Amino acid sequence: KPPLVLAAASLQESLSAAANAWAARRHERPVLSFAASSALARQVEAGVPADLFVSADEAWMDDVQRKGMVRAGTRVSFLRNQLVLIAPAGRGARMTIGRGFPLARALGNGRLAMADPDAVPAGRYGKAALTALGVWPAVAGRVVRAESVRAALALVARGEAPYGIVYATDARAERGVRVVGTFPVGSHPAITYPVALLKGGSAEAERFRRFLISPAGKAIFRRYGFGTR
Amino acid sequence: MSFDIALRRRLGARDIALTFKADDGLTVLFGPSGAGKTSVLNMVAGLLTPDAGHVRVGGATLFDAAARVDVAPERRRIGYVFQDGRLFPHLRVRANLLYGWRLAAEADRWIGLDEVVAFLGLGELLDRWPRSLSGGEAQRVAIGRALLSGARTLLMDEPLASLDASRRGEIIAVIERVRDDLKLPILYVTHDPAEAERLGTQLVAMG
Amino acid sequence: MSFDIALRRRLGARDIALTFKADDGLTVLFGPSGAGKTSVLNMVAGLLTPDAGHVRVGGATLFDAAARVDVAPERRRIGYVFQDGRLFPHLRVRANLLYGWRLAAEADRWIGLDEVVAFLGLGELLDRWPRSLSGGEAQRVAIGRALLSGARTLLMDEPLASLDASRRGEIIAVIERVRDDLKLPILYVTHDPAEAERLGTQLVAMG
Amino acid sequence: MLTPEEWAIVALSLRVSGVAMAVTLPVAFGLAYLLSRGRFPGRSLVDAVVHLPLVLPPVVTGWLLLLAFGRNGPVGGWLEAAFGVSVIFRWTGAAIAAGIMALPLMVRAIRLSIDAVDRRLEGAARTLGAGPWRTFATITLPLCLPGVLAGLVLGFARSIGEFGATITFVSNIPGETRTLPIAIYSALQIPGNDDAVWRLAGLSVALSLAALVVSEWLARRGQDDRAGHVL
Amino acid sequence: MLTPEEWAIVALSLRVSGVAMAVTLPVAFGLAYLLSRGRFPGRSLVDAVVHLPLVLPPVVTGWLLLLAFGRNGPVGGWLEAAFGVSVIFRWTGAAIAAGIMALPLMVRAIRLSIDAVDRRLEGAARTLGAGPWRTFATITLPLCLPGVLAGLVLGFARSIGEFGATITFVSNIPGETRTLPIAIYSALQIPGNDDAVWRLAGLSVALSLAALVVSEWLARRGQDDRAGHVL
Ligand SMILES: Nc1ncnc2c1ncn2[C@@H]1O[C@H](COP(=O)(O)OP(=O)(O)OP(=O)(O)O)[C@@H](O)[C@H]1O
Ligand SMILES: Nc1ncnc2c1ncn2[C@@H]1O[C@H](COP(=O)(O)OP(=O)(O)OP(=O)(O)O)[C@@H](O)[C@H]1O
Ligand SMILES: [Mg+2]
Ligand SMILES: [Mg+2]
Repeated sequence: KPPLVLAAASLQESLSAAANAWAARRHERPVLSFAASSALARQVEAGVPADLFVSADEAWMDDVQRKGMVRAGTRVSFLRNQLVLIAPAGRGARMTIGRGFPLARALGNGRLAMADPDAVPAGRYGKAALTALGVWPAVAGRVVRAESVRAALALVARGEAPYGIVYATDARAERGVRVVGTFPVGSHPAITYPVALLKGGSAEAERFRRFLISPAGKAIFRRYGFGTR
Repeated sequence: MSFDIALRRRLGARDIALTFKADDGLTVLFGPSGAGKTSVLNMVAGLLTPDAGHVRVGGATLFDAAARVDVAPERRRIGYVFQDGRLFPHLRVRANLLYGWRLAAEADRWIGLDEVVAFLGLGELLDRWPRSLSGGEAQRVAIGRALLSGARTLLMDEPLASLDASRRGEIIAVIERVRDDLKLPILYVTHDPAEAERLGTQLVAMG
Repeated sequence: MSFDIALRRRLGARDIALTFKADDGLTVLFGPSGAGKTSVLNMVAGLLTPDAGHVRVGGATLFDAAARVDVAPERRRIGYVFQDGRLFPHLRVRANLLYGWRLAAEADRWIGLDEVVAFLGLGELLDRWPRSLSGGEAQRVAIGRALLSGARTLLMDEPLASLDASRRGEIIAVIERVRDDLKLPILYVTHDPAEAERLGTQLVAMG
Repeated sequence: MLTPEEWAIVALSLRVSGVAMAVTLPVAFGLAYLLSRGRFPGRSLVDAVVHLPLVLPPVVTGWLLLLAFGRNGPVGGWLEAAFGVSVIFRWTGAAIAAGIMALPLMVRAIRLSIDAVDRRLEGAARTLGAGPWRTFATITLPLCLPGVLAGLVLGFARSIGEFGATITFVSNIPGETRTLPIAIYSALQIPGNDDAVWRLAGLSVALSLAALVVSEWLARRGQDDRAGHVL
Repeated sequence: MLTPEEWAIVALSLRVSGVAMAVTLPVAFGLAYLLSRGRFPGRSLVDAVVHLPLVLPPVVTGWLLLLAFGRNGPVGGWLEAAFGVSVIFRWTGAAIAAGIMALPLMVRAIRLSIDAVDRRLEGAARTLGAGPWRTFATITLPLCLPGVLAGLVLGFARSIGEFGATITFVSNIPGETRTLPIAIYSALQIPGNDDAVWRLAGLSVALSLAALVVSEWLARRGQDDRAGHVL
């Protein structure tokens, strides 16, 4: 029985490519199940028979670990991402993002699309960055809280919002938007993706985990715009 | 001339056809079960469209296939006592009785609720729902509802079928008054020879 | 003794009560509209539960409030011709007729489909849906359905109300045969004195 | 007992669902009537389109709404140009999403009741002098009231629970589009926040329970005394 | 026209919805019958519980299912111990989610029809010798068939579109729980992948359109010739 990997939906393309590469090395291709990190974490906590968990969010991995579902010593934060400001393709001027940068003025009476700043990780990082840069109070009332980064991306791509905050990996793949600025690394907590072997995970799953965090595995993710560490 | 009727209509495998003219008064339509009596009444009322022919009542053309005349049922001013009652189940007896009365012009009303209630013996039924009525009670309410609608013509499909003799007598007396004093044309279906004898100005046989 | 009945039942504001015993033959129940005739038939059939009293038919106790006997309707073996037909709308005429026949034991069937179809004149109606039947046609099917159920007792609520004279004659002849040859107890509601006269072994008045 | 913020969410949910029902009910009735009584080419197509929001994942429906009502969408562009209004990111948009998602349920229930109306009673009303409209209002409509009520209950419950299409279409804006289910979803995203989820879910349940009880009471009042038959 | 992978998804969706309907229909009928005919304390409670999946955001329903059917959950633990089966992450779990979400729609539609059955016809059947069960099977059931059919159509459409509860309960496992809506969700996660989304959405629509046409045809066959009344 091939290992079952639960992974955040935003890793769909990159992790699938990694699984294909693994299969090309004469291993059985792991079964990948993509959904929101929160849904997957709750499944793990309910005791489902899964082997690996790749979360887009350290907080949910913490929760899973606290509930004793993670095999000790197997948790590694192996991917990083960046937060970018986007505008619909062909619109919006480049902006240097720094303390007190003029986002509110650029928005005018338009909206700022981002994932839910209270709930979804990308939104939380975005809010942290805007707060650190001192512009959050000015734009908070104009924020559109999308269900996910992808939804925020779609709102900008459709021109419903003149600006949005998403991960660099998302912005890269959508032709309808362009990146107008990148948030300084220090403005928000590090955006990292942890992987861990779950309690009862198979030896083959552990081998796959090791592959993911190996240089060869990380190289695949870099092709999709992720940073690695 | 109260009725000048020539009708043809196909129903499933059967062909219903009838032609007759009748002078003023009450015309009894009789014939065996399934002859098409109810169908004829429905066509006169405008509820069933004939395939061909015409319907003239009291000089007015209500339907004429050739001339493409087809007066809507609500403008034919016909009071119809259905063979199966057809009371409105969501209205109490009083509202059923007054349904047509409220829609009639003041001048067209030739009978009032009190009178109808009295000779049909409906006094205790006014606040009841139709579904709780006995067979004969429902029939009486249906008669009252048609009379109260201020109609200029009456169609009655075996209106006395399940009523006892004394009640029958009272209702027959009212029908006679409508026939003789108000001179409304009436088309009447019955299987009872005595009833036909007593009420009918003329007889039309079907089937 | 064919019927030994003592019943009381409250319906809304009315109190229906009747006590009678009847010898073999056909008992005519008559009374004005709303007297409670249909209610009595329903209580005998087991469709309406009396508040007090008993129902004994042909020596068997079908209901006894004091002794807490209440035989289920389907085990009373009673054929009931309802005042309002009550044909099953989702079954064709043939299936309506055979509904009870199929459920009856071979030995209990005292009449066959062909005979019923013949004297009720249902030949052309067998493949029709009930809703397309005329008033009299539906009534005839209802009579046929009750006869075919292999009942040991018959309840008939104005079964001939809207039938023409010749059809009535044929049906009356069959009822007489059931009464005299098969000796089934029959409880019969009618408003027609001639019918009561001809068929009734005894009369019970209500109301 | 409830925090002011929770009250605001409940009030918003009620407003969104209430408006959605008020607007959708006549539309649903019209469609149900058309599908029950109408005989026209393209009837099956109308039927199918009505069912679409049921069949498609809500997110797709929300996305289609975004395409249609968005600034550059056909409906949205026209609304903007003609009336200067925009429903996107507004509670009105949430009401549109809720109404659209509830529509198929309402149409089916109402249609079932219209199908069951005995049309001979309408004929009887006509002979008593009622024109087609009056016949409709006094006979047809009251006779299919059980279906209308059932449709309303289903629709209201569905709209109180509507999530996927709403968040995709009008996002999650506190005080504007953050209805109960969206607040629940937000709460679900945060680890260790289950208490808030349960509170909010309890609120949803209480809300529709109340609606249910009212509707049952209305239905019972209308039916039981009319039935009357003791067999 | 369709890729083998798409075929597999369609086949899985049909299997999940088909099994869900087969199992849920009798349950829905039983509940509808109980709610329509039964007079027992707690009736309103049953009614409310049946409506819950409609009112709660699907994600919450999915989570509750996860808690109940999970290895440590009351139902899941029992299933495991008694039969050694687990529905979690299995297509059977997806069918359970689909059935639960469709249940309230089905119960309402069926109940509406049972309410409308003329009980005097059941009395007539009894006098003709049919016991309660036979009366039910030959009179009551056929007379409320329009409602059963309507419930089935609603339920099937709903289950074909079911997403939120399914992904929360049984995740997104290719060939096992990745039904059409979940495949659409997955496609939506990949930016610039709209073609795949539309293809899959089109498939959903085609599927339920087919179901709709079949049901209309069945309904028409049963009704039109019986009506007969020309007024
Ligand atoms: N849809 C149909 N298909 C076939 N035959 C039909 C249809 N509708 C009506 N009929 C037939 O048309 C005939 C006329 O029916 P109608 O109700 O007018 O008869 P009637 O003279 O009023 O009979 P009754 O005295 O029994 O009420 C009946 O034989 C009936 O069976
Ligand atoms: N739910 C109810 N509330 C009040 N009165 C009722 C109710 N049900 C029946 N009744 C009354 O009980 C009486 C008996 O009805 P039943 O049908 O037995 O009369 P019947 O003798 O058969 O009359 P008919 O000859 O008119 O058929 C009627 O007056 C009827 O109005
Ligand atoms: Mg007739
Ligand atoms: Mg009676």
